[in-house]
Amino acid sequence: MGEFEQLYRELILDHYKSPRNHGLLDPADASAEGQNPLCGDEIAVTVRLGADDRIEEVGFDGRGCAISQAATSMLTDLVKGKTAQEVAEMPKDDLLDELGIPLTPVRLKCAILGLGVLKLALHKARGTPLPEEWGTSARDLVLE
Amino acid sequence: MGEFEQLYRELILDHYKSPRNHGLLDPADASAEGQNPLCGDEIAVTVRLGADDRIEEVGFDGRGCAISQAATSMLTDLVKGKTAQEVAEMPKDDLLDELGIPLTPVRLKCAILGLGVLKLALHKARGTPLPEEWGTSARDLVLE
Amino acid sequence: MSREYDADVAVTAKTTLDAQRLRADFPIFEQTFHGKPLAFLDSAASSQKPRQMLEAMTHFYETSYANVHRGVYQLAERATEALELSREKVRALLNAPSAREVIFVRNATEGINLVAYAWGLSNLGPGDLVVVTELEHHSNFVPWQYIAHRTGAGFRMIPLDDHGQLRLDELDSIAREGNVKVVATGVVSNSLGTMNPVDRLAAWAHEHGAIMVADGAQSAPHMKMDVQALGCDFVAISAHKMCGPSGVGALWGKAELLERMEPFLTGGHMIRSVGVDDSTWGELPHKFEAGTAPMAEAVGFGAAIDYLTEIGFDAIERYEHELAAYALDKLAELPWVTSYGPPADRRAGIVSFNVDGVHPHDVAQVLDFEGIAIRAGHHCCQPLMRKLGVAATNRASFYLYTIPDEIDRLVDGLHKVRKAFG
Amino acid sequence: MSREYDADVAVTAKTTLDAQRLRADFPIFEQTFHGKPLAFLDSAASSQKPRQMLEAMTHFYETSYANVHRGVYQLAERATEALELSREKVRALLNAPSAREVIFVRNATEGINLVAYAWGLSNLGPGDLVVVTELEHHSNFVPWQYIAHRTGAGFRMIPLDDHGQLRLDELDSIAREGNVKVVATGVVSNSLGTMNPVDRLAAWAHEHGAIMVADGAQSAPHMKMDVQALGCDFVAISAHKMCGPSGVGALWGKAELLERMEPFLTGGHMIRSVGVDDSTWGELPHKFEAGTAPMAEAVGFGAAIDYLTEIGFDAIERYEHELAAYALDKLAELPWVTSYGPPADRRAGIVSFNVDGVHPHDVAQVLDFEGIAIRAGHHCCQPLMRKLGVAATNRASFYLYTIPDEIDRLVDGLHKVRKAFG
Ligand SMILES: Cc1ncc(COP(=O)(O)O)c(C=O)c1O
Ligand SMILES: Cc1ncc(COP(=O)(O)O)c(C=O)c1O
Repeated sequence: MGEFEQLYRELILDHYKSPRNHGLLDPADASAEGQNPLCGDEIAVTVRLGADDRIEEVGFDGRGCAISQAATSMLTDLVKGKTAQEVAEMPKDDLLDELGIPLTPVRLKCAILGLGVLKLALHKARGTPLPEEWGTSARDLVLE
Repeated sequence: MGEFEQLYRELILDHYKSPRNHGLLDPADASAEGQNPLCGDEIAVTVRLGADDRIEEVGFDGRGCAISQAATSMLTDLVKGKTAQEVAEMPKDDLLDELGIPLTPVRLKCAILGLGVLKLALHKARGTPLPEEWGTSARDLVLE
Repeated sequence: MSREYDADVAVTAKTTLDAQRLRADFPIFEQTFHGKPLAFLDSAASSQKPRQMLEAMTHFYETSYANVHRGVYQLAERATEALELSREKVRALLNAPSAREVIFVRNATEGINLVAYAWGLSNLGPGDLVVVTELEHHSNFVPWQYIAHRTGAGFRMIPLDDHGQLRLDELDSIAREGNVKVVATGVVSNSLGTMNPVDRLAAWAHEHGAIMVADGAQSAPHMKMDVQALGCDFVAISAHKMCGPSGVGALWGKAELLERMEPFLTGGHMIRSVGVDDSTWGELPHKFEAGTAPMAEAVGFGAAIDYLTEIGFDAIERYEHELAAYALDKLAELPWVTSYGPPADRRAGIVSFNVDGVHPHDVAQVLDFEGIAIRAGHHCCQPLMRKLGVAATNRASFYLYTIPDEIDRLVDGLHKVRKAFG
Repeated sequence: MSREYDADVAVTAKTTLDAQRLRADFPIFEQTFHGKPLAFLDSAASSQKPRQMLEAMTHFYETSYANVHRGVYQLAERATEALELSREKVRALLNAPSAREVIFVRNATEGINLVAYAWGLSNLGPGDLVVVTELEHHSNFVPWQYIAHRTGAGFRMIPLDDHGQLRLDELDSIAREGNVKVVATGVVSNSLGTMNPVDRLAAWAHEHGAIMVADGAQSAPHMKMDVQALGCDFVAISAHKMCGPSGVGALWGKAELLERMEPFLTGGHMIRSVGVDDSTWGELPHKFEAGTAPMAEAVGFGAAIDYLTEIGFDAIERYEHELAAYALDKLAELPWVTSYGPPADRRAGIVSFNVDGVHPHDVAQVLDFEGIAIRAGHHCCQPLMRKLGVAATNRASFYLYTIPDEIDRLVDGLHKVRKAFG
């Protein structure tokens, strides 16, 4: 298998070309946007929460590279039914395992942008914690 | 002849140990001070001018390395009887020829400090020009 | 933006500059990437380094290293001479009147910040205007915006027309909005390759009593620069884009201005005397060079200038024009590629483009698998990206070691991109 | 000043560190000067470079060079990894909590200016006090004086006692004169080798709500540093004094402070987004690293840290103590030599002295003819020179490649000086 096929495996390209849960929810219980200024990836995420702050519906919109859009699409499938607290605590590796592709540090930022935006949305709406490595200045989301 | 003897030849050491025209004149027609901040050389020069702004008497004081003090001592002998304008136009090589020793760029600054201070004194008293390479900011003298 | 270019310009590399031979000077090309030879098409971000330059730095460290300016001993004298010789080489490179006017900085960005702080903090205030261009690199945009905000001055942008050229017809209306005090422009745009009419902007700036600051980061590597002919007051450049090391650049400024300015960084070396109540500043250029200089880097910069000068800036510029024309020609054959910027005869060796429906990041990634290095992103030109209506572009940029075969490989790679994402 | 020292300390180099063996790593010692082997006793100004460090930089340029952070292609990834690995090495060197808090600068001077401008311009005003010490290097003195003047804050100096130690009994009276907002001190004095009680000053600073800025330029090369144990808020160091290249240094600062601060240099790379009306800043450490980083220099810095770490900072410190004690011992035998500073057990490997009736410049010149490199001057410490009542001193400073024989040659050379000028 070539390097291309490793990175852009079929499932990734499928999520990129036909993103799941695409489109923003209105109204929504939680929402946020973020960008990766290095490459211009942009993601907005909206969420509807049910009992126990459990994610009932999630919708996203964005533009950017295949990795960032496919990863966010896969993420939306992954988090449905989880509580806000569970998502806040979700390690990025859970998403990366799902992606199942080798990522260099630069591409890693693309892959986890959507997850960061989702955590930010829940933080703003429900006060769930933000990842520690963001530091104290994570008012808005930037993954650099 | 060793490198030491070349640089600190007998005449230099003699001028250093028994400087000519040592001591400041009071009153004086022109005076200035300068320093070479890199090594802490300091020189003050005073001048009495006669007809045609000709240098009648010159006295200096200072502390610093042998080269700076000896060169200034030799300079005072050299300029007596010259007009202010002649001194202003005097190339530094006239003094360096008199010194007759090999000088690296750093030591060159020591050697020409006294000449610079003298030109400055005459400039302040008689408006004679300052060396062009000093630029427009030569309010006070610093050879760096 | 148009896809026009001058198709008549053929690639006749041999007659001007032998890129294939020069490549042998660059050790980076001795490796393969992903099993393929390296097609390095990102020289506008930073150029690769010739052996001659690397050896000059190592030689300096091995034979002549000591802290400069203060030492009486021979090593320190040698190091000082080497540093000052490089300063003279930068002076000659820029045709500056005096080496006293050449200040070593880390990079062009620091050079521009130096002017923005040291001149701007003391000379700007409410009612004044700082004017930059819409295609400015962030490094010649943000420092001015920041100092304008700090001092209460206004901040304006000269807009672009649809060909990526500055709309000089807007100047009058800008001037009516306040006292123009600073005009800042790049000589060559790093995104579009556009060559700006710096001399005309300088004339306009001086008409209004403003200082003219030129960002030469993208022109100095590629063409003969003459700060006197440009009519600027300050020019900033970076060594790393022109075969020199990282960690050093130069700011040239007119002595009259530099002398009247407050210092920027203060500390060791730049002083005349230090007292508890007050300190006074040293002479040019020392007044602006606080602390230990990037000494070996300056020596490397000097060696890079020697290297480029021997090849000849005219030959380099001509060769890059040819490469740009060739690349634009090839890209024009791909209907699913949009390229941006002026015609080839009015641009340096930089080509920005997008592949329909494919994000630049993915384009660059696929090309990387082919051993081709291009840049994808906003190229530190977010205002320009907004104007182009895109989040990012792909940029291929050329230098004296670029060979037409690499452009062919780029085009082949784009076909692969198209196939994968089409 | 006294000439006391601890005469019990014998030179037992072999047991700690094999300087003779380490010398072989330093190509500079392969030449002769004035026909004699080089006795380089000016390491406090800048150290010589081991082959290992030079090779790391060349290797980086030859195999992994590209502009960092933005490139998707492999070369850029490699370069970015190398830069960030060096950042981690600096973090470990200083025992800093996080690599995000490590900012690459040109040198310690720039690091201190960064804090003075970015923190000082926004946090200082009339009624506030900036406090430095009387033995401060100009680089940790002038920036504070300059920013104090710009902002209207007061500027005070903690005086020295006759042994070259800070008079901490003066602190209370200083604090009564205003709001202490900044306390800045060197960890080790470059003139006297004095080790300052930084932890106590830091406690005092924090009692008053001030920030504590430590200049580590002269301590980082010679001893294990621990910014958390020191209790500082900022520490600045330079690579070139510790076997690293010129052109790079590091500023460490507490994340909470760095995050609340305005940026310093602005431009490419340090932004989050740039708009016509406003721009926003990137995350740490990028917010403070505008423009292209000193990439190869950072890589060399990392290699230098590896080199020193392998030898061991404890061994280096102990060895330098021994050399200092040996030198002070030898100088004490010369009644026409006055040496300055604290006893050997309270100083780093730095010895400042004067020869009666001979200007330091002449001393250094005569020694140079013997192949011995020492420094003569004010060592960027004019306030201290005033305190000592001298215009300049001679300074011999030692490092891991210094051998006792070089100190013997220094003493022999001083006899020659005495004979020539006596
Ligand atoms: C104590 C001290 N602080 C600061 C500096 C300045 O270091 P740099 O010139 O590398 O900025 C030095 C070195 O000269 C020093 O010895
Ligand atoms: C036009 C232009 N200006 C300024 C810069 C900034 O250069 P540096 O990062 O070396 O300061 C660059 C390079 O990125 C550039 O292309």
